[in-house]
Amino acid sequence: MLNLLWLIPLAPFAGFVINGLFGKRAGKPFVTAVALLGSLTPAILGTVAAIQYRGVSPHGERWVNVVYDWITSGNIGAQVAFQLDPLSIVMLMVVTWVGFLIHVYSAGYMHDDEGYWRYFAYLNLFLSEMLVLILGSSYLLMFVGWEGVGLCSYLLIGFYYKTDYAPAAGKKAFVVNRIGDFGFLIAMFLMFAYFGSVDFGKVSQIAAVGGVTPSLLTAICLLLFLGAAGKSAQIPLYVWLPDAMAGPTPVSALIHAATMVTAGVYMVARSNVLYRLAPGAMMVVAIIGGLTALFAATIGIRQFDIKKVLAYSTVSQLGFMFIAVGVGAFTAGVFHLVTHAFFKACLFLGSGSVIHAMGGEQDIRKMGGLRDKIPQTFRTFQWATYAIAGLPLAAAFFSKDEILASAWATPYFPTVGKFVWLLGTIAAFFTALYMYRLYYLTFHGKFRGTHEQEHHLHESPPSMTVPLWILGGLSLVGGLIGIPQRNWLEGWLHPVIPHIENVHGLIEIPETTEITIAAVSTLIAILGWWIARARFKERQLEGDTWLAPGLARTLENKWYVDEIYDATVVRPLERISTFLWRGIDAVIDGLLALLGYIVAACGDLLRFLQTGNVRNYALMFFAGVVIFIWVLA
Amino acid sequence: MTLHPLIESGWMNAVLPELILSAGGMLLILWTAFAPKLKGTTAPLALIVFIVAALSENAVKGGNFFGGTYQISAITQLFDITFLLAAILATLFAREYLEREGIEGGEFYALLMWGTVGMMMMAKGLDLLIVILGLETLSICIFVLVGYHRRLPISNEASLKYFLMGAFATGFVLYGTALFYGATQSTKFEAMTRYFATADATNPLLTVAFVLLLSGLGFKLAVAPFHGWAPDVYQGAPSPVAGWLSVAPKAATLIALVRIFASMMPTFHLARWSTMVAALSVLSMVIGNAVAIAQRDLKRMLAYSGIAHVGYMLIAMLSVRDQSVAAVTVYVITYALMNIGAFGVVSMLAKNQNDPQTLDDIAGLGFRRPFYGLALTICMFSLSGLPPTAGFIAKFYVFKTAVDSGYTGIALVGILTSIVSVYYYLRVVYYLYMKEAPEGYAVPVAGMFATGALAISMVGIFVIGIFPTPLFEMAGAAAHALLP
Amino acid sequence: MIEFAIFFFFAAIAVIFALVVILHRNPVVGALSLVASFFALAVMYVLLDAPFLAALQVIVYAGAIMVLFLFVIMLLNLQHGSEPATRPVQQFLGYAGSAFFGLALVYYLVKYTVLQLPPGPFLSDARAIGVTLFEAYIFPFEMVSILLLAAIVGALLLSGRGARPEVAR
Amino acid sequence: MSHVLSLVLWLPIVTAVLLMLVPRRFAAEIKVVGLAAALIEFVVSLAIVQHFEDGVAGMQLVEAHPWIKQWGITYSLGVDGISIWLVLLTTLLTPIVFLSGWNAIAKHPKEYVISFLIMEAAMIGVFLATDLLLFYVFFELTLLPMYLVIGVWGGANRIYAAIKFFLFTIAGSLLMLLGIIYMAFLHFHDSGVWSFAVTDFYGMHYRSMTTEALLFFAFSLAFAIKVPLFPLHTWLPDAHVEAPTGGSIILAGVMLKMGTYGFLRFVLPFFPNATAKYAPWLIALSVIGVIYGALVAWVQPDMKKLVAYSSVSHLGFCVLGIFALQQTAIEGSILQMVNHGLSTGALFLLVGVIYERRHTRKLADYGGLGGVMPVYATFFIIAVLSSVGLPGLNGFVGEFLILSGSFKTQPRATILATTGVILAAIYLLWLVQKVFFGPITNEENRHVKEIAWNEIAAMVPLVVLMVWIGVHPNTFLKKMTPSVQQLLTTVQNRGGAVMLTEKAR
Amino acid sequence: MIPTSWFLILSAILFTIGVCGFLTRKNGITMFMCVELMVNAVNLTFLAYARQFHQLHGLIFVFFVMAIAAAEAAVGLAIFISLFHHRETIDVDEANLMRW
Repeated sequence: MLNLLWLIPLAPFAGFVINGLFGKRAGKPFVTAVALLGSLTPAILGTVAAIQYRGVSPHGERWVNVVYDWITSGNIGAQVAFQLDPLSIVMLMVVTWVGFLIHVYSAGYMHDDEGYWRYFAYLNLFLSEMLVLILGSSYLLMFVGWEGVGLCSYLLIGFYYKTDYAPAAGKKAFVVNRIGDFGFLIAMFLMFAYFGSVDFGKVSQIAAVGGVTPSLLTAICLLLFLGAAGKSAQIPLYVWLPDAMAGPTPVSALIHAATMVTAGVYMVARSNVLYRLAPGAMMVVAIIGGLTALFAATIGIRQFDIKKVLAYSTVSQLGFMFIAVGVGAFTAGVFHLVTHAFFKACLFLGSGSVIHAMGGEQDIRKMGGLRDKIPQTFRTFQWATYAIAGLPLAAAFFSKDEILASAWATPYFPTVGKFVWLLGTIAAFFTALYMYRLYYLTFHGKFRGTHEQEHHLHESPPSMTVPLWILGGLSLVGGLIGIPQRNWLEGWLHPVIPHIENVHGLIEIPETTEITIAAVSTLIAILGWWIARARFKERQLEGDTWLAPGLARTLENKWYVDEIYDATVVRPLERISTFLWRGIDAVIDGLLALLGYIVAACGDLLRFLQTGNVRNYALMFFAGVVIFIWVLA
Repeated sequence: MTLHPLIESGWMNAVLPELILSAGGMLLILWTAFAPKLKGTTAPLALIVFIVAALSENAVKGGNFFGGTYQISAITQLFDITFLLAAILATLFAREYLEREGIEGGEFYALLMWGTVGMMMMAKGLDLLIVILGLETLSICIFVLVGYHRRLPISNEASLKYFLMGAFATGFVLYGTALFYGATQSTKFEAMTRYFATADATNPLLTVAFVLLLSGLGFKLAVAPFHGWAPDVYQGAPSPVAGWLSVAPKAATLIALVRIFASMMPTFHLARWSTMVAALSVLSMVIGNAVAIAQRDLKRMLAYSGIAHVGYMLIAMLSVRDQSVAAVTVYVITYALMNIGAFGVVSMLAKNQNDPQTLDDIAGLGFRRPFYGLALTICMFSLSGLPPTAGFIAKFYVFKTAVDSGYTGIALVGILTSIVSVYYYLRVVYYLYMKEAPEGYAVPVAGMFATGALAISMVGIFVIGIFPTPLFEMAGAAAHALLP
Repeated sequence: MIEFAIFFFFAAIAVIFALVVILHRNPVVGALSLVASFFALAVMYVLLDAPFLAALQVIVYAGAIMVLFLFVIMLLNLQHGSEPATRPVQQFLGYAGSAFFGLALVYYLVKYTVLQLPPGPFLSDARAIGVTLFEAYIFPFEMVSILLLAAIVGALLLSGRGARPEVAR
Repeated sequence: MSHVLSLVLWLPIVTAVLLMLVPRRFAAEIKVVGLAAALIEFVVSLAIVQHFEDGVAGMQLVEAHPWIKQWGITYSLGVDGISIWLVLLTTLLTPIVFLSGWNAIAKHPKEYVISFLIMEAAMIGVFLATDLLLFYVFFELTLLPMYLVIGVWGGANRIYAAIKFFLFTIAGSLLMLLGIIYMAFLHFHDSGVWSFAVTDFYGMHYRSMTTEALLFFAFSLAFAIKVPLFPLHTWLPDAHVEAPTGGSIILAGVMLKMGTYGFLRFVLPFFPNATAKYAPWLIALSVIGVIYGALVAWVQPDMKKLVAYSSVSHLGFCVLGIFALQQTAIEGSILQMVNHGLSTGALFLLVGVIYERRHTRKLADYGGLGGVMPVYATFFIIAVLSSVGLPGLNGFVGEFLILSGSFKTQPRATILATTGVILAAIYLLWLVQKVFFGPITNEENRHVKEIAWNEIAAMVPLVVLMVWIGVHPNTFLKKMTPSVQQLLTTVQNRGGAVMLTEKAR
Repeated sequence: MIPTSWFLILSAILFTIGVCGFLTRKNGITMFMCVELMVNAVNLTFLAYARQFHQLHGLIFVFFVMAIAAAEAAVGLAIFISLFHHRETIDVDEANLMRW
């Protein structure tokens, strides 16, 4: 199997091709079959490969399966080659299995959509690209998947292409991502120019032995992070993610919560060697992460669209992950990535189920009291909320806690670390607050929607609830893979973070700090929960009047960031372009036209020498003679 | 009877073509006089005469005759052929034109023949006397041919203008000659060569003489600023005549000029006379091309383009070397093919000849009469010097010669002006294919003769354009004969 | 020294009548004074030891050509009409240009051709000319026939019947 | 089989001449014959690939016969890694043109077919000629047919466009002609023999730097206009907008490449020092072109204009790659020439498809077509993605090679140019969104006919190649490598090296 | 004996007068007369030189020039006649159908 790694991405791609070509005529059962196969096969293959991998490299050396030479030109050599190592295996498991679950869920959720075949084709394509991303053995191949998933997210966000907001959102997503990719590309150019390769192994090797200057490394890391910020929705490029909710809910769950958006984190973790050699870059990452976490969380407390809340929470959680990788706790970052995949997927699918029940309604102001209408959804949602809020013993309790602890204890930049910890902690408080606000407004109180909505309410089919249960369960117990001090995940990922002379490896957190930090963040979380409970459980919407109206409006409008971007970037650019077209081009053409006109005018004037009067001709003749005599003689 | 030793034996077949043409002309006059009913047959007869004359070139053997005043050599024969080619094309077009206009008559062809004789004398004369005599013979014929369409006011006006200017110019030519005679004590080229080998280049009288002579001949070349007559005359003259007029006399004059320039080395350069030639060529290129843009009347446009083309030919003349002679030769032959072709198509437009034949008259012709369209298009592209037509080869040769002899600057002017020229040549193609045909008059289908003529020029253009080597060899040999 | 007197006298006549030609508005007067000028020139030819050409000058020019002129003038009866004045610009440029031209010419002639006449008489009687003409210049001489023939044909063609345009009248 | 090049060159001309003799009432037959000829031509041109030896740097399948002995001008053809794919591109696009215009061209089909066949031959000649004058002849010969195609079968404002196109190009190429003559003259002075063989001018010695610089500009101008490079690009949008679909396909697909090809084949090796000296300027222009074209494309209300300006942007990449004077970059830009031919050709083809159905190219008139003509939409989006440079499709490989290559010698310029990648996404996705997505605003769009068989037939090969180049570019790259290496050594042996060494690292 | 240059000067003057007349007169026939004047001036020059060099060549040249002049006169006057037929005048300024 290990030499057939390329089958893993290929399987879903096959699914995409088949569904894409024949899906429309073939009918739903066929499409479903193909799609589920296309997502289950890589899951199974991946698992098999993982098991075999343990056999071949017990100490976690990377296993590379070269397929063929892709681009060979000058001193640029790029292969299509897939690799396995602990990190990619973790990702592989998450992506394939969560992906499979969401495929199952989608079969139910999208059942009545006329674009059913299209949807699954895209979804399979996404899966295969995502797998390329995480299995690729070089930055270039990673970039291939990177752009590929970008494309799929574009297609899936714009899935409801007949509306006018969905395609716009899709375009926004793609373009913003491209801005990130710009950084990624330049980083790769730098690598080719100075490392002569973009293979993960070679790059980190050369970097580790000090083959290049720190400043160059910093540059590369920052550029890579620009890419990551685009993909993983960090400040200043996060704006696309909330809009991306225009896509079908399962898509939001899979792409914009569980898998794709975490690619940035994966990439930073993957490049940990480079980052550790460039602490400056790490600091930037950490601070940006912290700010994002807090910023998004604040917005989250004043949103009414159920998916928007979750979207901002995703942004915020991604911020946490970047804090982790930023402060050097790469394993913690990956850990949170995993747990987040569980509970956020669960939350999204839950919201999907709610929306399904509400007949497409997403505004929580129309909901309320759904707990007994859709009990299963309610239960799983509750668990996930508990998890994300970071309440004791659930998934995020461990992961988030480890992040904050490492932020506090980071050896790279202690003081800044404390500051980042502060940001994170406040963000954690808000997280609990807005999640429970959402929870209470949705499931408690009494129903606020219209009558036919109330009449229409129903629990979702098993194809949707089963994944909910699984993910809900995981979000409760998922944290167990990373219990402090006897951290399995850390051990598993250890080989990915090689030892470098006088550069810090894994962060050692003293037990005491660990516990204190944990206590603090738990208290904070509980506080957040308590406040939410006090305000919203009974009073429901009235509870929402607690913020100063101005602040409330600002939060509701997401700090007007979109507007600011529009005014400072988009409009001016458009104006410049119009000027270039109407102005410069016109000038160029004008000048040339003028030239032509002058020539023609000269002709027109000279032609009046031709008076038709022969004596003038004679005069011209004679003038010629006289002048020549004058000049020459 | 005994002839004076100066009259070598064999002079008879030395001037065989001239004799044939002269006799043929008289024959035609008599034929029309005595058999006026058979006007239709005159053109074929004329053709036969021309062809016979052309064939007779084989019988001619080279050498100098009449006391070294008359040279027959490769170049004169090549030019004879050129003149005859021009005459033949003109005849072919004239046939249907004259028929349509109801002015057929042997005189027309007779005058063509005598004019050709005149040109031959210009090409072969080694004595200014003979050159001038030829020039005058030619002029007289042209006066008449231009005015041949007697009913037309413009035709008459054209001949008036040409006549007055011609006479005026003759005065200058003669006076220039006289002054040279004063200097060299002879009007033979060899004498001039001998004289100028040691002449004092600073003598302004010589310069004056040169200016007078060149301006007089420049009139025949229609080179700016001596070009005033050209557009009017071309417009007024019957189209076939205009075509012939725009080519043959220029060819004859050019070769005469080459001889003259050659005999004036090195004073030609020392006294900056070449500068005058350069100035003329630049002026012609600029004025010709610039004004042509402003023309809507095809014949006037072609007239100006003709002025410009002479400018190009003069570029080559700047350096009087065998190279440049060859270049000019090639250019002249090419020009004959493409310009007479163009005028020929114009002559096919059955329109009241007194009105200008404007661009609108050929609108949509390309699809209504594909053959004309194709022919005119090819001629235009050849005139604008685009490959793979002969025009390109010719221009290329000229520019190459110029660069080769250090006149890159003037070559640059040539290039720039030909960029301009492309515009108006292109405009013709645009009218041919991209304009809707006007309602009203119908363009007649070309008859056998015109078709033949057009075919000749098209084929010629492509053959020279694609396989120029043979022509180059001929021209090279000819040039060598002229300037050993 | 008498011939100097003759020279200046007839030179003056030639020039004066030439001026009359270009200044007098009546073509008949012009033609006649041209004849006079040509006579004067004929005298010059005699002074240049070319009696034969002097004779030709009188016969061909004064006799034939100018009569032809007069004939045409009469035929088209232009003798009364005196032409209107031309555009002053043309006028001025014409005078100025030719003045410059003439002055330059004369200046250079004076400056550069101070020639000593060779001794001995210059024999150029009809016989000598005839011999040369028919020996050295036989070919041009023959070709002149073509020239004249063309001229005749042309003249006939242009002025003959049918020249009248039906449109014009 | 050594005459394969001549065969490829003359087959279309012969066909065209024969077709001239066919009376035009046989319109249908003429179209069939034309298509057949073009297809055969393509098959024959495949023989070139088959006989092409990899790993050989110099010209292959060479043919040389004296043409104009007096001046040492020869009819000499040859193909190497630089030209081979462009030839193939030409032979591929011509049948596609015929297919796409199958029903569209109602007016004068005979002349249409003939023009395109002659054009094809001329373009092939441009890429095959190894004699400077022969090259020039073909270079100019392409003008007339294109002039007619634009002028006769073009849109409302076609005359203006056609004449503009012609004058721009001729202005450049005539100056180049003078340059050619002057070079030949210099060569004659050095060696005493007239020759126009391209190789004879490699590593030539010039009297002075000024001479070389002037000649450099004489040539560069011609090619810069053809490409077109920034300030000289204004003929392109007009020509494209007015040209019929087929014309646009060929114009964008092949003719623009004649410019970039000219830079590679002539300018670089002829004037190494001047190149080294002035490369920064041309690079600056090309970068400006990249960004400028993209920005202007973004605000175009007319689909064709949008694509046209996108060409300006894409060709900017090619020129950047060329003047980076770096193996990878040059290979990249050669590949990018092909890519652009495919993707932009496809885009023009597709724009033509709806234009033919709706007779408007205004973006505003469309919207929501995705639901009406899904197959069409799919093709369009694929073409767009390839043009955006999505990995896995051809565009990415080309751009990546160019940028990563030129980054080594021209970092700043490259970074600027890379922004073009972002902008490309902006304007092309904008196009897609406006045309295919959103609610159907315009009732006429409700019943637009789905893409027809001939158009699909025309599109499929393009798509296949897009994927092929994207997935396995080595097929194409490995044939170029030796030739490009040789080219670079020619350039660097003289002065060109200076810049490289100082820039790198 | 009278020095040649005097004749030359005289002929130059006459030639100039001829030119001047040609440029300043409108009457076609008068203009043509001026041309004749120029030609005669040329003849004078030829003869002067001929005597100077004791050559017959100059004389012969004059002889031919006379022939030429005669021929021109014949054709020219014919042209004037038909011009007159066309437009009742021989004022050449009137003859400007074709211009520009």
